[in-house]
Amino acid sequence: MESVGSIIMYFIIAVAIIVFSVLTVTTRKILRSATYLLFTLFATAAVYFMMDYEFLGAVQIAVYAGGIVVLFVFSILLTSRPGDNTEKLASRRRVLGLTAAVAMLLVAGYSLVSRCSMFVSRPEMGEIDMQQVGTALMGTGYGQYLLPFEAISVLLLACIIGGIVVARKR
Amino acid sequence: MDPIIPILILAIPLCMFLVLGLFGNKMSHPIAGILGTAGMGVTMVLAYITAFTYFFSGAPQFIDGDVHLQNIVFNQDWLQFTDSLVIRLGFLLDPISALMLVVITTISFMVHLYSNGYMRDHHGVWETGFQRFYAFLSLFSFSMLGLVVATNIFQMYIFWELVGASSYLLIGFYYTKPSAVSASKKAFIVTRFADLGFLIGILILSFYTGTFNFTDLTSAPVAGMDGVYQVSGETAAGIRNIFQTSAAPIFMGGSVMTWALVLIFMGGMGKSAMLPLHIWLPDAMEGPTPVSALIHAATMVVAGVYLVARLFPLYLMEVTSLDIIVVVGALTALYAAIVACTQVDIKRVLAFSTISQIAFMMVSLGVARPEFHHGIGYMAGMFHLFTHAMFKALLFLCAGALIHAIGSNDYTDMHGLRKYMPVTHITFLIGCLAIAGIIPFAGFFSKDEILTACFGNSMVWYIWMSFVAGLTAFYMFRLYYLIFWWKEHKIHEGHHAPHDQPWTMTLPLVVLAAISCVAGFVPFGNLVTWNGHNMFDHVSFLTNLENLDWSVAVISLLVAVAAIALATVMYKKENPMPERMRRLMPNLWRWSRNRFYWDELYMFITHKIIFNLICRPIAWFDRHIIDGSMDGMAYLAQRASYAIRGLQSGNIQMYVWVYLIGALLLGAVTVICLI
Amino acid sequence: MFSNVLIYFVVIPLIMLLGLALSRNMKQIRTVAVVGSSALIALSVWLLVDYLQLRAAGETAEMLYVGSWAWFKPLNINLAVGVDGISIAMLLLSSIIVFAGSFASWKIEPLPRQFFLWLILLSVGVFGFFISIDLFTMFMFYEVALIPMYLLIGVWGSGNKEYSAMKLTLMLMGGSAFLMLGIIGIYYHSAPEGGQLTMNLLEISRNASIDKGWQYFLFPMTFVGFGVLGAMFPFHTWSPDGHASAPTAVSMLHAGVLMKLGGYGCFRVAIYLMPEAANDLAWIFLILTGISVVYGAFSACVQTDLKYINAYSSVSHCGLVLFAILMLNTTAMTGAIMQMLSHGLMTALFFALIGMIYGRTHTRDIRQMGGLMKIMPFLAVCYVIAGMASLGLPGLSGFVAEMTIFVGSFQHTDMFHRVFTIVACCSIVITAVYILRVVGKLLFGPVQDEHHRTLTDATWWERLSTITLIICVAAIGCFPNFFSDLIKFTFNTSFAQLLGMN
Amino acid sequence: MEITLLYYLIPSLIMFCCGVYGFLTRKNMIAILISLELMLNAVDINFVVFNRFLFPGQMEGMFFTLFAIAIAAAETALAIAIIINVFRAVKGIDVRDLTKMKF
Repeated sequence: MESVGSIIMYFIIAVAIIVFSVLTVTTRKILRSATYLLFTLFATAAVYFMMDYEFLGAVQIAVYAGGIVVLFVFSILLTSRPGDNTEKLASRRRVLGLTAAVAMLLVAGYSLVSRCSMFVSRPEMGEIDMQQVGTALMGTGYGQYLLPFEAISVLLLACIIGGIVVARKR
Repeated sequence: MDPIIPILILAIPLCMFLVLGLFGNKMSHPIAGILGTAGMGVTMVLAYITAFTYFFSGAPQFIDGDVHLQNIVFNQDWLQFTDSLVIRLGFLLDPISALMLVVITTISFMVHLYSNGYMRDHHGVWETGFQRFYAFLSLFSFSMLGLVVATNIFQMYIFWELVGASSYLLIGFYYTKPSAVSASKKAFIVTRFADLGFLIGILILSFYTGTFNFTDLTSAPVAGMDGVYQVSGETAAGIRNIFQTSAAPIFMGGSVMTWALVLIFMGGMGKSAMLPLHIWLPDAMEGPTPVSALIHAATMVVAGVYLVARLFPLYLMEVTSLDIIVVVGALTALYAAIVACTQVDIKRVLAFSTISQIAFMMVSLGVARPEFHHGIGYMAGMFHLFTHAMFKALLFLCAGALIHAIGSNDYTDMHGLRKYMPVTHITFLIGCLAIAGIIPFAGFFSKDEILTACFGNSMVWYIWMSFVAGLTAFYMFRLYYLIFWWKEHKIHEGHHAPHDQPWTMTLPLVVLAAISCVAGFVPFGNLVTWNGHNMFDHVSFLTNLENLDWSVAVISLLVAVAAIALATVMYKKENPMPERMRRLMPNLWRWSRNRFYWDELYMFITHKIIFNLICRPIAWFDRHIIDGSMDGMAYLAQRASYAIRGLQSGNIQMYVWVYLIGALLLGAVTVICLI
Repeated sequence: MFSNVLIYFVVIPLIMLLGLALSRNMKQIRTVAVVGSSALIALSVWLLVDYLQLRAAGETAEMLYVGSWAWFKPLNINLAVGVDGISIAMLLLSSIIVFAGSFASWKIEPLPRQFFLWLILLSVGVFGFFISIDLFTMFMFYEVALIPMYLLIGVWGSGNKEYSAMKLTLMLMGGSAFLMLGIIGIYYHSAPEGGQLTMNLLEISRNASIDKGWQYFLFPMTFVGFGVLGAMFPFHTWSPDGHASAPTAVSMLHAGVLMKLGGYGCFRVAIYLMPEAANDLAWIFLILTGISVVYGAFSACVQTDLKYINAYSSVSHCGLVLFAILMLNTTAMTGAIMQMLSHGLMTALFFALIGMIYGRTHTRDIRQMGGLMKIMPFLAVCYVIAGMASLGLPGLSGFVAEMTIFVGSFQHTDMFHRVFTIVACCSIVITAVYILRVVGKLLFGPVQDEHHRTLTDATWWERLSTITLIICVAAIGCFPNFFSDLIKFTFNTSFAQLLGMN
Repeated sequence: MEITLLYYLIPSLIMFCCGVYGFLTRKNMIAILISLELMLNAVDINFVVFNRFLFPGQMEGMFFTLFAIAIAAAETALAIAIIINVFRAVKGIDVRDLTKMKF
C-alpha cells in the first residue's frame, strides 16, 4: 500500500505527462510546442525520481530538459520566420494521424489491460549509489557496459564533427 | 606416270591466277595477256601429253588388254572427317577425265588467245580490268581442271563451287553494268540452289556407302552385267555389301539411293542449265563473249553431264534415276530448241542452243544401257560433249567477233555481213553445219550416235530427239542467214565497214573450225566407254563411218537437210514468210519469245514469295515479336518500377504511417491470438 | 605460378593495361597496343608449336600445361588453367583478332586511351576464359569480358548506342544468371556423396557424379546461359542492335571472339560435364539452333544496314556452331570448333571492312551506296573475299567448317538429326542470296552517290588489319587438316568415351 | 490504492501516441523532431518502469535509458544541424518542400 502522498504525486505526474504531451502535439505555435515538451520531460524526470533512479532523473533533466530543448529553442528561433508559427493542419492529415494514434492506443492499451502481469506492485529496492552506476558503466563483465559506453562516446564525437560539417557555412 | 605433270597442269593456272590477281595491276596489259596465254599454252601441252600417254602409251597402269583403267596419279589428304570419309585432292586419270583435260585446255587456250584481241576496242585501247580478266580466266581453268580430275566426289564438289564462283566473277566482269551484276548474282544463286541438292546427295550417298571415292563408288558391280569396272589404286572392299544393303531403305516412294542420285543430278541440272534451273544461262551472256565461249558453252556447263558420266555405274544401279535424267533432258532439249527459234540476241540463241545440246548429252547418258551396243549412249554423250565443245566454242567466238565488229548483240543490227567478214562467215557456217549434223562435220557423228542410243532405248525418245535435232538445224541456219544474208548491210555515215578481226581472234576461229571438221572421225568407241572396254576391234580413220547405223543416220540427215532447207527458204532473203509463220501460231511465238515466262515465274517466286512472304515476315517477326518481347520485358520492368516508386517517395510520414498500420495489424493479430 | 606459360595470356594484357594507364599520347597508346597484341600472337603461336611437339612426343593427357592455385579454400575455388587443342585454337583466334582490332581502331576518337583500356580489359576476360578449367574462374573471366562491352558501346558507339549497350548487357547478364545457377548446381553435385566438392572441370567430369535428374535441370541452364552469348534463337536480339551500335574494333572482338565464348562454354561446360542430358535433350536445342541457322539467314536477306546484315549472318553462323556441338559426334564437333574459328575471323574481317567503309561514307545503308569497287578497290576486294568466305567458297575457311559440320551431322544415326542437317544445309543458299545482294548493291553497279567519288582507299594500318585476317581465313581454308587434327585430338581422348562416341 | 505497473504504462502509452500523432500530422521539421522526442521519452519511461517493477535488482533498463538519452541528444543535435542547413538551402523547413532528391 502506497502512501497517500505518493499516490497524489503519481496522479499529478500522470496528468502532467498526458496533458503536456497532448499540448505538445496540438499547439500551433512551434515555440510553445517546445515549451510543452520541456514540461513533459520534467514530468518524465519526476517519474524517474519516483522510481528511485535519481541519477537517471538528473541526467534526464540535464541532458534532455537542459540540453535538447535549448537546442530546439535555438533552432526554432533560427529557422522561424514571421507568420510561420501557425500551421494549419489539413483535416485529412489530422484524421489520418488521429486514426493511427487512437488505433495504436486502443491496441496497445487493450493488450496492456488484458494482461494480469501488468498489475504487479512495486517491489522494494535498495538505494542505487553512484559507485554502482560507475562500476557498471566502466566494467566489462556481465551487466557492465564499457563497450556501449565507448560506442556512445565515439558516436558523440562523430556527432560533434558531423554537426560542425553539416552546419558549417560554405 | 610421273605426278609432276599432273601437278603442273593444276598448278600453272593457279599460279597464273595468284600472280595476275595479286600483281596484275602492276603489269602492263600486253604482258599480262601474254603471261596468261603462255601459261595456258603450257598447260595445254602438258594436258595433251597426259592424255596421249594415257590413251596410247599402252602402259600397264593405264591399259590392260583392251580395257582402259582408272589411275590415280596422286591423292593428297586434304580434310579428314572420319577414318573412311576423307576429302583428298588428287588426280584421277581415266578416259573421261583425259578427254576433258584435252577439251578444257584446248578451248581455254583458244579463249585466252582470242581475248587478247577481244578485250580491246577498235583503237587498241585495253579494257579496264584486263589483268583481272586473265586472272579470273586462269582461276576458272584451274577450277575446271580440278573438277574433272577429281578422285572423289567431294573434291568434285569443291571445284564445282570454285567453278561457280569464277563463273560469277566472269559474268559480272563488267561490274558497273547493273544487268551484268544481276546476271552474275542469278547465275550464282541458281547454281547454288542446285548445289544444295548436290551436297545433300553427297551426304546421303556417303552416309550409306561410307566413302567419297569415285573408284570405290563406281566399282560396284551391276547385277547381271559382266563388265566389272576395273579398279586400280584404292581398294573397293566392302562397297558391294554396302550398296546391296543400303539400297533398301525407302524414303517417300523411292529408295534412298535413287534420292541421292537424283539430288546429285540436281547439282548437274543447275550447272548444266537443265529445266527448270536453266534460267541463269541466257542471262550469263552478259559476260564477255570469250567467257561465254569457254564457260557457258564448252566447259563448265557440261560439268553436269560429266558428273552423271562419272557416277554412271551408280546410276545404272538405279535405273529410275536414269529415266528421270532422260525426261528432264528431253524436255529441256525441246524447250530450249523452241525458244532458240525466236530470240533476237545472237548470244541468247547460242545460249539456248547450248542448253538444248547439253540436254542431248543428258538424254544420251540417260538412255545408255550396257545391253545395247556396249552402252553406246554413254560413249555418244561424251563424244557429243567433245564435238559440241569445239563447234559451240567456235560459234561463240564467231559471235564475239561479230559483236566486237558491230557493237551490238542483236542480229537486227547485222544482216548481210558475209562480204565484210569472210573468215567469220566461213567458220560460222562450219559451226552451223557441225551443230546441224551434216556429214562429215563433227556434230553429225556424235548426234547420230545419240539418236542411235535413243533408238535402242525407246522409240518415243528417238522421234522426240530427232525432231529436236531438226529444230536445231533450223534455228542455227535461221541465225546464220539472219546474220550473214537476209538483206544487205547498211553502213551508216561516219562508220567504218565491219571487217574481220585481228589474227589473235581469227586464229582460234580457224583452228576450232578445222577441229570441227575432223573431230567426228576420232574413234571414240575405243577411247571412252562406260566400262573402259574398247568397242571396236581395230580402228582406222573411217571407223566411225563404218560403224554407223545407217538407217538412223540417213533419217537424221534427211531431217537436218529438210530443216536447213526450210530455214533457207524463210530467211535467206528478206521475205514475209517469218511474219506469216508468226501469225500462224501467235501464242507459241509469244511464249517462245518470252522464254515461256520462266524468268517471270522465278521473279515471282523469289520476290513475291521468298522475299515478301518469308524474309520480310521473318525480319518483321524478329524485330517486333522476338525483339519486342525482350523490349516488352524491359518495358514491363520499367512500368512496374514506375508504379511502385511512388511508395518510395521519401515522405517519412508516409513511411511511418504504413509502418504503423503494419505494426498495428501485427499487434492486433498477436493480441487476438493470445487471448 | 608464373612458371606456367598460360598465365601470361592474362599477364600480358594486364601489363598492357598498366602501359596504357601510363601512356601520354596516341603514339604511346598505339605502341603499347601493337607490341602487346603482337606478343600475344607470338605467345599463342609458340604455344601451338610447343603443344604440337608435346602431342607428337606422345603426350596423351586431356589437358596440357595444367596448373592450379588455391583462390578460396573453403569452397575449393582455384585458379586452374589448362589447354587442349580447342583452347589453343581459340587463343590463337583471340590474339589475331585483338591484333587486327588494334589496327582497326588506329584513329579512335574520343578518349583513345580509355578505349584501349576497356578493350584490353575485355581481352583479359577473353583470354582468361579460354585458359581456365575452373568453373568459377571461367565465370569470373566471362563477366570480365562482358562488362567492358557496356562502356565500349555506350561511349564509343554510334546510333542508338545507349539503348543497344543496355540491351546487350542486360540480355547477356540474364544469360549469366542462368549460367551462375547452373554452375552452382554443378558445384554441389561435383563429387559423389561425401567427396570434396570441386569447381575443376576435369575433376568434375572424372567424378561424373551429377545424376541424371539434376542433369536435366542443369544442362538447359548452362546451355541457355552460354547460348545467349552464342546468339541462340530466341535470345539473339541483342546481336543486331549491339553490333550495329558498337565501334569497329568492338564489333570485331565481340562477333569474332566473344560470341565464341558462348559456343566454347556450351561445349566445355554444358556438354562436357553433362553428356547424358546433352544426349537426351539435344533435340530441343537442335530445333532452336536449326531455326537460328535458317531464320538468321532469312532475316539477313532483307536488311539494309550493313551491320544488321552481318549481325544476322552471325546469328545464322553461330547457330550452326551450337547445332553442330549438339550432334555429339567427333566430326560435327570438330566442325563446330572450326566454324568458330572461321566465323570469328571472317566476321571480324566483315566488321573491320564495314567500319572502314562507314568511316568514309558515313552511312551503312546499302541503298545509299553503290559502285564502291571503283572508288576503294582494296576494301571492295577484301569485302568480296569476306563474302565468299561467308557463303562457303572452297579455299576459304567457311567451306571447310560448314562441310565438316554437315558431313559430321549427317553421320548421326538418328533420322531426326539427319533431316535437321538438311534443313541447316539450306542456309548455304540463303547465305549466298544475302551476301551477293550486298556485294551487288554495295560494291558493283554504278556509283550511287557522287560525293563518294572523292573517297580514298584503305590506309596502311587498315590494310594490315584486313590482310592479317584474310591470310588467316585462307590458311584455314587451304590447310584444314592441320586445324582439324589439332581440334580432333580432344574428341579422340577421354571425351569420346565420355559421350560413348564412335 | 495500489499503484501498479499499469499506472505508469498508461501515461507513457498516451505520450507515445501523442508522439505518433504529432509525427504524422506536423509539417514543420522541428515539430516532427519534437514528436520524435516524445516517442523516445515514452519508451524510456517504459524501460525504467519495467526495470523497476519486474527486475528491481538489476540496472539494464536504467542503462538502456541512459544510452538512449545520450543517443537522442546526439541525434537531435545532428538533426538540428541538418535542419538548419536545409533551411539555408530551401528557405523553409516544411517537409513537403524537400523534393529535390526524390526519385
